[in-house]
Amino acid sequence: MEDEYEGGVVKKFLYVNRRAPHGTVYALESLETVLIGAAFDQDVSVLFIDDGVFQLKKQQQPEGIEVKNFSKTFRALEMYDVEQLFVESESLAERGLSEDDLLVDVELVSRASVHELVDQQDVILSF
Amino acid sequence: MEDEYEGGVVKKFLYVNRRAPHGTVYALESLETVLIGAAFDQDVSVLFIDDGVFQLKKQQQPEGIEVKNFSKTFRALEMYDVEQLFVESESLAERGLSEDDLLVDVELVSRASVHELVDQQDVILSF
Amino acid sequence: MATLNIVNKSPFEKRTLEQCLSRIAEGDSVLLIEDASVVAVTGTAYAELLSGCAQKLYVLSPDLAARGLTDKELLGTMTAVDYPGFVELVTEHERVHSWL
Amino acid sequence: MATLNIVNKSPFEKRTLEQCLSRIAEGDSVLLIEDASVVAVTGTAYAELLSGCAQKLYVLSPDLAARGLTDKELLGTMTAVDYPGFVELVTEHERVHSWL
Amino acid sequence: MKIAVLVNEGPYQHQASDSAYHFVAAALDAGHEVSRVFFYHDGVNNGSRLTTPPQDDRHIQKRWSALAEEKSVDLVLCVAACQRRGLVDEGERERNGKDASNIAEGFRISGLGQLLEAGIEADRLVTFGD
Amino acid sequence: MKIAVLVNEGPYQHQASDSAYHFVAAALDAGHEVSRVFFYHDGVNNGSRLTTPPQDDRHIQKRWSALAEEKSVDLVLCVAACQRRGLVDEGERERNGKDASNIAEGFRISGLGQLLEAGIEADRLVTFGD
Repeated sequence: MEDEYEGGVVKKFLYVNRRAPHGTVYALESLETVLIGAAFDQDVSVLFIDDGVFQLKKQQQPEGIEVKNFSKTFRALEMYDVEQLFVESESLAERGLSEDDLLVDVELVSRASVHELVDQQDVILSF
Repeated sequence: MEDEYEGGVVKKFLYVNRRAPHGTVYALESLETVLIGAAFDQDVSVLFIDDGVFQLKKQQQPEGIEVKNFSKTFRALEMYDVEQLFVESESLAERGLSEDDLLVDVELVSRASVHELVDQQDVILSF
Repeated sequence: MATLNIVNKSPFEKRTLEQCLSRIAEGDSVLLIEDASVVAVTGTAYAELLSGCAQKLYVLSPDLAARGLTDKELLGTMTAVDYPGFVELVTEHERVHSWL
Repeated sequence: MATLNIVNKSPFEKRTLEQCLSRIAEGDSVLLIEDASVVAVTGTAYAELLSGCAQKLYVLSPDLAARGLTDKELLGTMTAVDYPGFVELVTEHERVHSWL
Repeated sequence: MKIAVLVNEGPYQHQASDSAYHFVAAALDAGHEVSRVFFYHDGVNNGSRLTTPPQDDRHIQKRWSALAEEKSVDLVLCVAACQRRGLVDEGERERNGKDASNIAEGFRISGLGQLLEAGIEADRLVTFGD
Repeated sequence: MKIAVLVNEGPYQHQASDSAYHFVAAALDAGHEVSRVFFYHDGVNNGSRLTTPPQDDRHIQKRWSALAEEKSVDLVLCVAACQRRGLVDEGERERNGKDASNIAEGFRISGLGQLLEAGIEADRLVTFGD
């Protein structure tokens, strides 16, 4: 298995998602990296800010543009032991969204506290 | 000569430049298209708005990032009968620039009048 | 002499939408596609700006649906079109200006 | 625990710079590279925002020079670095956050 | 009506290439002539026959090639952009001394003049990019 | 110090790939170890040997390949991104039944695990993109 890691080091990884899904490939690739990263037994958090919150929006129907509805995969993250999904409240509010609009349970964080999450990390992956 | 056009039709072409040079390839490619387009004997105007005004900034020194200083080519546009260079005043002012900062003589236009220029065109090429 | 202006980026990410609106003619139209579609609905920080526009506003509905938003939530000033409608808009206007 | 935040887009084009500044810690640093370098100088619409920052601000000077701007016009709160200086910033901070 | 299309981005990274395809397909369905699709900048990457997208994903290059074959749409890749990005047909392969080509069926490589000609001859030019 | 670099954009279109190169060169000059450069998304387009940029322009692929040869920098292209964009080595050519390969000297194709491993093993990860 090329995608496993036996080094024994555990680092804190933060995935930062700032873009709407489908307009660019980054949302899809971020999810892909999180899933593959699960085999590495690292301490993973995923943060959704700015247009990244649209990635978690319920009822995405991308059939009309002929792309995969990968948003359902967010529901599977729990099985991969990725349970730390953070969403910024202000980003939701600016877009007219609330927690009820999201596909999965998340932890809400305020804009002012985002840096506290970042300060704990070893590696930041931007998508 | 593949790059000549014998159809006899003359259309009004507007090139719209909205990005700073060097961060992306668009500024270079816009200039390239204008130069090649000169052989087609069309009625060409070039508009610089938003960060596009930086394309005309004097004293660009891109040697440190190992890219060509194509800004000098703007001075050659006159020889190609491309004399209608329009720059939006507000875009200059927001960036702390004035006409003296520019490599070539241009015609200043106001933001409110940009649409008058656009309204005259047949084809708009965005860079 | 009207122009069809196309904006494809979310105004939360890029300033393109405002940069477009500040320069176009009153009789022009604006079509929101791709990530720009996210502000076609009510309740966003751009609802007021878009509700006060003199121009005709359109959104590409397959792009809206892809992002989990529906035609039912559209701003009162916004008309949803599908790809055939997009083609019609192109033919009905004198020229197309893509704000990239 | 400080973070080096890198911004590479002009705030006239994308909102990244403000989105970064609204979320980072006081002890953090921000490095402007590529098209973001255009606001490192005096006289722009972003001079006030950047002059009032608690964070340490840096600009990559080869990117500044490429755009016809010079170190002499820098904002008082801005420090110019070359590529070796960029590398030093990376090593001196705990982590790097590229705001893409 | 005669419509020309300009595509500035490659496949999969940005939606631009998808949007352009769906627009072209709809224009053809409505009975319009799509006189040319010009691929510029990273847009030339649409024309590589070496892509193998996941089986459950759309095959962007094949979709374009099918339009060329079935609807005779002229798919033109900008030669200078191809040279910078490594899109090569047999002629370019020989001229530049390369050991392989990678251009797909239905695409051809030509100069920027083809974009200007398309702008002159078509009734509308629609651009898709980033 | 051990530094890993992530490149998300292809050559010439965006400055990201140039910035990454100059950063890596400066880090090596300063005596740091650049353990890996991982090319993701359109970044994989940096690894095509079929590019022929104008003679007075920088040759981005050759610059990277020289770093691999002279400084032993590990240049890794993401396999899934390569498949979507048509970057092919001999193994991928056979596996996917393609008739040509186009990967340049000094680059290798591997999985996303190589990015995560780089993040774990390096002291810093620096990302360049759009």
